[in-house]
Amino acid sequence: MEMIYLIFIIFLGGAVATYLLGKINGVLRDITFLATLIVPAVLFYTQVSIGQTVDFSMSGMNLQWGITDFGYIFAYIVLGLGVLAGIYAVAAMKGKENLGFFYSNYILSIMAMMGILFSRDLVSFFIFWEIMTWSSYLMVVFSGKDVQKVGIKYFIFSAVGAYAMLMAIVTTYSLTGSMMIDSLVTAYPGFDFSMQLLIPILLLIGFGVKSAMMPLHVWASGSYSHAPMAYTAVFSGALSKMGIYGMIIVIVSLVSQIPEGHWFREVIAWLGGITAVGGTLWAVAQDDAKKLLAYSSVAQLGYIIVGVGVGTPLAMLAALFMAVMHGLFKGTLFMAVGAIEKQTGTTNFTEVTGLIRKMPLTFLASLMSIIALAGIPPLGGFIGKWMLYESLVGSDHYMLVIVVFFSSTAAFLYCYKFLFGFFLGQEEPEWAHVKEAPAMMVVPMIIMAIGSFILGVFPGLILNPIDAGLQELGYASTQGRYWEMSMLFNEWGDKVVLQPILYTIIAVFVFFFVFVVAKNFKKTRYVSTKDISSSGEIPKAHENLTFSRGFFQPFLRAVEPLMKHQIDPLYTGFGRGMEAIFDFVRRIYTGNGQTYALYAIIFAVLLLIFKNQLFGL
Amino acid sequence: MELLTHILGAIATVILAFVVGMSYGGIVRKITARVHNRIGPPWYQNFIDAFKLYGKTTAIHHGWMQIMGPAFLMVSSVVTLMFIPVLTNGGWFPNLNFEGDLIFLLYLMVFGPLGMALGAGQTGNPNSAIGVTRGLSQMVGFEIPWVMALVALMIQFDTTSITGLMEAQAQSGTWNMFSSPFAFIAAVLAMLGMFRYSPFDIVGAPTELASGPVSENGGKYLFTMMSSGSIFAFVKLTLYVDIFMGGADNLVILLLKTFSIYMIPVLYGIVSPRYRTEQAIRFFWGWPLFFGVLALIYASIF
Amino acid sequence: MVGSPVLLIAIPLLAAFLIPLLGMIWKELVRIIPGLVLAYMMILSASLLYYVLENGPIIEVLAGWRPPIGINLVFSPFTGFLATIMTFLGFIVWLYSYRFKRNVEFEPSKKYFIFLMMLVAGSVGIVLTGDIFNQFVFIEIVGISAYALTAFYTGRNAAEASFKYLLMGSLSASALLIAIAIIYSQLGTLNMADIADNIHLMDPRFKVIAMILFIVGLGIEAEIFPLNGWAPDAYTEAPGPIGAAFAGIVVKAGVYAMVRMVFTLFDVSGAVDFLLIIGLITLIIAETTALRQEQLKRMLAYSSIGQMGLVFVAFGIGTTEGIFAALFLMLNHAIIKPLLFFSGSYLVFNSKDKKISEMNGLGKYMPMTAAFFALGSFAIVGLPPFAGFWSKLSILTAAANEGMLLIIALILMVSVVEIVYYFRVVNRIYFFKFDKVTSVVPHKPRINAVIAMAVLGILILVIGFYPDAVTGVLHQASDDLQNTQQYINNVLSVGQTLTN
Amino acid sequence: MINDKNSQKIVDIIQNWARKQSIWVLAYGTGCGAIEIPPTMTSRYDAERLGVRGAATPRQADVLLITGYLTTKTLKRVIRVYEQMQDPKYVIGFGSCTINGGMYYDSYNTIKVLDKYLPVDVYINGCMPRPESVLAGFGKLQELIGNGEANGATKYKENLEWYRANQKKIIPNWVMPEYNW
Amino acid sequence: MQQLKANLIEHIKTSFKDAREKDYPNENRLDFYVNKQCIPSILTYAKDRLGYIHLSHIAIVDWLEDGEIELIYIIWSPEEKIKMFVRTRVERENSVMPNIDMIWRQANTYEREFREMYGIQFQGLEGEQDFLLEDWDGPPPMRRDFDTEAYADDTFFHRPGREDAQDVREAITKRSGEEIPDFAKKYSR
Repeated sequence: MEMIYLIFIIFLGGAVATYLLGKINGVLRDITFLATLIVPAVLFYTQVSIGQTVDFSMSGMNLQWGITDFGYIFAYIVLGLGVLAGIYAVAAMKGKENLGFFYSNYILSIMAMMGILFSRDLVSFFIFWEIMTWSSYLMVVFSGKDVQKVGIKYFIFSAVGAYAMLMAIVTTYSLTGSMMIDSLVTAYPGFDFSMQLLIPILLLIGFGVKSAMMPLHVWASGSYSHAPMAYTAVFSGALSKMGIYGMIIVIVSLVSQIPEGHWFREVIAWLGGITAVGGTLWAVAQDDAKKLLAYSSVAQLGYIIVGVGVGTPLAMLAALFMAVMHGLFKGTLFMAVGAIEKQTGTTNFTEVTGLIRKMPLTFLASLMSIIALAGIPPLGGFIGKWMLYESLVGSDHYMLVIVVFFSSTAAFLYCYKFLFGFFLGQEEPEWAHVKEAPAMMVVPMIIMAIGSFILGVFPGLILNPIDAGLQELGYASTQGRYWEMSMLFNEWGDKVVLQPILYTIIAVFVFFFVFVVAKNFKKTRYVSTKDISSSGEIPKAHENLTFSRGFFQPFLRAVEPLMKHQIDPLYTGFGRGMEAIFDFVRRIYTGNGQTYALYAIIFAVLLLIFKNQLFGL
Repeated sequence: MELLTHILGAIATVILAFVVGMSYGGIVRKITARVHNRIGPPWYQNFIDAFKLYGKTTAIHHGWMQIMGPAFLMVSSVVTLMFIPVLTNGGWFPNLNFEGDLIFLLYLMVFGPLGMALGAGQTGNPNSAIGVTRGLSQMVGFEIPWVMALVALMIQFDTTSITGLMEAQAQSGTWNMFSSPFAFIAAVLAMLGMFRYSPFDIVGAPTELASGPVSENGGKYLFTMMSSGSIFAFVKLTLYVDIFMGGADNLVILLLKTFSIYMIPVLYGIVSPRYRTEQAIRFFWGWPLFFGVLALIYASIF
Repeated sequence: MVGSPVLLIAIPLLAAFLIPLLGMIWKELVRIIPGLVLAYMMILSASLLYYVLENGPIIEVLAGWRPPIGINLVFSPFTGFLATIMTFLGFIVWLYSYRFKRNVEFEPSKKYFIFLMMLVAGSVGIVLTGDIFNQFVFIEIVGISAYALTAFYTGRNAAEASFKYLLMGSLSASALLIAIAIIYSQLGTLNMADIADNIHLMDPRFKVIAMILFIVGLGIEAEIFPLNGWAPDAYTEAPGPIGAAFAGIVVKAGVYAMVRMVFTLFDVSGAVDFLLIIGLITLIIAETTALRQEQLKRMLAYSSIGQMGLVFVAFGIGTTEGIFAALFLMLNHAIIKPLLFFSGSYLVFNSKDKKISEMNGLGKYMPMTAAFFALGSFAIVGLPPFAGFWSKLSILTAAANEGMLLIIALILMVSVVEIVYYFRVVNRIYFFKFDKVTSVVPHKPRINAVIAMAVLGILILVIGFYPDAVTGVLHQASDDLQNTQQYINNVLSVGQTLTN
Repeated sequence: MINDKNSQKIVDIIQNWARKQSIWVLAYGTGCGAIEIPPTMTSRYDAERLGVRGAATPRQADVLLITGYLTTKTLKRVIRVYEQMQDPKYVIGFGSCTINGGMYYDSYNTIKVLDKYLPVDVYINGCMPRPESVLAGFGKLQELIGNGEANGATKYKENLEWYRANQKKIIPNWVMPEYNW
Repeated sequence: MQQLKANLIEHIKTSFKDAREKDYPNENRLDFYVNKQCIPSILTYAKDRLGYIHLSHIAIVDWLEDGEIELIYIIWSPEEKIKMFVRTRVERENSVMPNIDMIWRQANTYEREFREMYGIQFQGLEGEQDFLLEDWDGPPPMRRDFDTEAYADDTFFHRPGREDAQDVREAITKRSGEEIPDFAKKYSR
């Protein structure tokens, strides 16, 4: 049996088995769940080789599955994050209702993502895309909060995107007579100009929704924050990358083949830039960690879209690197929020404070991920940002540099807010009972945090596969070529010449650590956070001195003009308007038999009158 | 042997930066006093203060992050210093100067303040957090014109390396402050915020916020912050000199150039009251931004 | 060949007369025998279909009269396919409603199954017959049983709905009768193949009038836009399984008659395009109306109308692919919509108003039923990997091959609307908190109903995962419909062989 | 290095010199004395030339300047602030009120003798003392620091129980973190 | 103005029988005694009906000799420009007053101060914690029979050296030839 089939059968069977076992025994269910995630991952990495394909036919269409170099990059994200978040989920979701449903849905969406990466034809691509959509939708509404608002919004946007994609797919089919992605790519330059324009736009609407591109992003904040955090880690970390995956294929394989593609890419890049700025500003304004991370995800995806839109080899390298990094650090952050939610019951910055000494490992993981997110060296986020800036400057996108830089600087605000809001600040007696999350939740976070550190120091580990993937898309090998632009990347990759920097950092750190702290360590004593110099006042136990409300009020006041215009009310208004129209249409059915009879007669008369036009006689 | 020279050179650079930064601080205090019609402390007062702070025999901490905060700041300052070409030919201080990349530097410079902000947050003092939020907000304000100026230079000379910019100036023979004046103006206006003198000193307003982020730090912490702040000031000044004033061939010229450019924020600050945060941000997004855009246009036309 | 197609019509009609008599022996026979008959019909038509797919169409001549004159039954892949769906569904409906609520307590309970049987028999008759007058008769049979079933609950609303249906039905009947009269006066024949063969001889003015009358008459049965006012009321007020039977059987018969008329009977060029237009209008108006419904069954009814509109759109594309897609959609609809009606009527079983807003949190207390409803919803909006996706995909590819991008866009937009209203319900069932005050009291479905729903659910999954299971039949059926000349030849040649 | 005691002595001398030259003052401005601080610090008298400079929080301060009367209520805060300061630290009592109660000698809520509650290194006499006397007080303090005689903090540490007893007499409801340097 | 005042007094007297007018020469001032139980009702009446919407002050006088404490609610009407003094007296020991901080929120501050400084209890007064005095366990310090000097000598340390201090006032009297009033002698040294 083909290994590719086996992987999907395991996924599918595991999903069903997990659901059914969920009705019987919790432990068995958990074990099956983890096994269903881990076994295909192992099979995938050991048994499936790149370029291996299987062909079959379904409903008269020839389908083909097989992984490419390019898909392999995303498979790292999907399976890595899927397994780690799965381990996390087992501990995080313990004691919730309906877990069999949750787990089988989780497996289904991992399967769908893998399916997307495996699909070499548009039909199975679309099928897996839709499975991914509805399984993630079921996760969004899993908690039962704001279902009709948030859930439906997500699904409408996903459906519009998917249907746009479907339209492109059937149009392609009618034009080429084949459903293969390759044949679309080959035939694309020969299309009419209108089709050359229409097909990428339709596809990009589909991918843009999933990757939360600016005018299509309004679902993101609600959905990311309403899904269980164990899933949101995958949702934001991996699932949104499917949009990027498709977008890169469209941009690189289709649009770039025609001379007008240049403008197309510009638009995409600018949309990405606007997404980044808007996402960041809204993230700064949030008081809820889930919402903050959700908007932050939108912003981060914005950077990636900028890279994709610019489309030079370095930019593409940056985008893919950032996609991997985003999976790592945003997954960790969502997991951390989930851990905090599990331990304290809330995710609001105005309520939880001072967890650093209670949940040190969660803090450590969050800290490393935040540093990566903010793009501060030496963690991985910087490498991506750096390559993005270099590529933007190198390809003459000067204003875009400023836009991206603004967003990236403003990102420090919410990064700090996240760390401060949960971990720093006053340690309140209200949260004195809080303990570190269970090991099964902490370990995946720590692993991923260390992962983002390792990728920051040894970016070659992931840059090499990315390079291979890009070559498969038709880029020339970038190995070493761009890395020489700065000493940072001089001979980076396998060998590390960052040693001087690292040594310096470590040496200075140790020096000052000893100098400042250890020398008089005995005389440095710990005092509680209630013992602060607040004008000689002694804060009583119930007095919360933490500063958490209106955290960035002055900044938000300054950027108010930028945030005044939202697109969400526009959509809502459109929806309301449509409902009003539908309500008007509904009145055609009066419920009166006489009216219906009248309709019939009028219909007959109309047919008689317009018989020439209708029937051509 | 080469390694030893490197290490010695690095240590020498740090000491130089420390001494110069501290002395500049003292001189600024003196100048401020003279403007106030006072006598003012001696120019070495900062050294005394630092030494006294270091000599404090007790210290407290509210958690490990508070201890790490100043250390982060110090690391960031020293590492950033390592990447700055102090002298044009690098003769005396051959650190990592010749590989420096502006974008890398920009992010490296944020590392310390963010670590410091975490340390300040750990103390649990609300004033610290308020100060940090103000500082970060203000940073978003001035980074925009500053980056615009840098990008304009990058466009003009088609390089993102500091040494590249210095070489370009050496070849053309004119300093960038003349060859791309708008970028210089934008950068200088951004510098006002970067040095956090009045009117942009809302971050640590002593009477309003009880010195803001550092309000829980005394003794050694404050010493570390003070010294790394001095090193950082030197780093920023040298960076300005390098990219706008063609760098310096020897120490005397370096001191002259850095001091002259240092006087801009100092003198502007002495006679200014204090902006609120959003006023500061709006200030930076007014004329500095305008000059930044001009610089970009200028750079992309020529 | 296991039996004659005639038995498909004769046995249920015979049984219908016998059942009341047998009911005197043992009351339960009234309910069991129709089931047996329906099961027999299902098996017979399935095996006939299998035979026909191998060996070509069966043309059964009644009473020995030659085709142009006498009545004949045509069991071709197309008609056989429809007949199989109908008989299968008839059986499933019987299985489901075998112990459905109230049918014991109410006096007409024995009539329920008889009427159901008649409904199926009549519909199969409409599909199989090769004679337009005979078709008219079957339409009347279906109509009468349908009126009776609509009014089965004997309430004010049920009576009103039934009366509306009756009103429209009589309009339909008169229109059809006039049309048949015109054709007979012009061509002197009632045999479809003969009419189709000679239609070019007809005076164009009469032809158009006849066709318009046909469209009006059959359109009422096929629920096309302005003529479908009866449908929502009838679906809502009839018992749940009967709603399923309407959606799965009666309407299919109407669609068949309409399509047969357009594709085979008349040679009017614009008629196919007319199907497209009218289908599109029906689709859009019905789906948008469905969005604003508050009652579950009414919503399902409008959705059903919309699906029929989509079927007409698919037919209206006019190519073999389009017909294939339309048939595929008819098949899927015949499976999915009954599932929705079945599970939906259990979900709102104890409710008086049958409001959607009363369904909060039922998923926890009625896991099976709710799961079937969700499965049906997922399938009908065309989410892969369920059955509905493949039909939607085939419609879209068929349209795309004809370059009808605007129509694709419209269909997809309407699909979004469809998603909204189905998912609103699914959300309520699963993700809202059960509320003792506002929610419906849960009601456990009986085992026969669960089996009926499970059969349909499994079919949805099977077609979803392996569409090739049915595409072969569909291809043959669509070829069969498309190829008018062959139909004429087949039928008329039987007549000639008999003569000789 | 050779002789540990000697080297410690040298270090002490240098450190004392530095401490003397850099005095960061936390002015606890409860009473009327607070108004004398601005002229002391600004152009007319310019205390900064002596290295005297304001500190914003007790953590950074060397000298606690108690400018005027202390009520039972404010005494609690002053003790709190004093204990938050880091060694070496000094207290200057400023004005008559801190010495013997001054004009509030018979108030029901004002303590009269500060040095029973906190170790005062230098008292500045006057009601109010003018900036000149304030500077003189700082001069005296510098002298004491330079000679290594300003050891109020050590005294406080050694006689903590006595101080605590006095403090607790005034403040019966004693909720404060332990002082355990 | 006189007319207006007369009207007001008429109003109040008809509504509150025990209101007793206290004559006062100032023309834009109205002054009368009432029973302490009437205080909330009369103030509400004045605020809602007569337009005395502003509570200027609540004054307190310790009539040690009478064994009573007098509270004076001073309210003001911005339209009529008349100040109304509503006086009441309570006994010194175990005195309980009706609370009016639901009529004017700011009365809460006065009442809490009176509670601490004069030992008057207010029914249902919010704010249980200490207001001005922290950890006070002596008698209410503002009462006239509280000997503050003796208390201070008991409680606080006393630095010797003030015993021979001269009373400044004696020197002043000598110089100007004035007499120190008898009541002030108690406080002289």
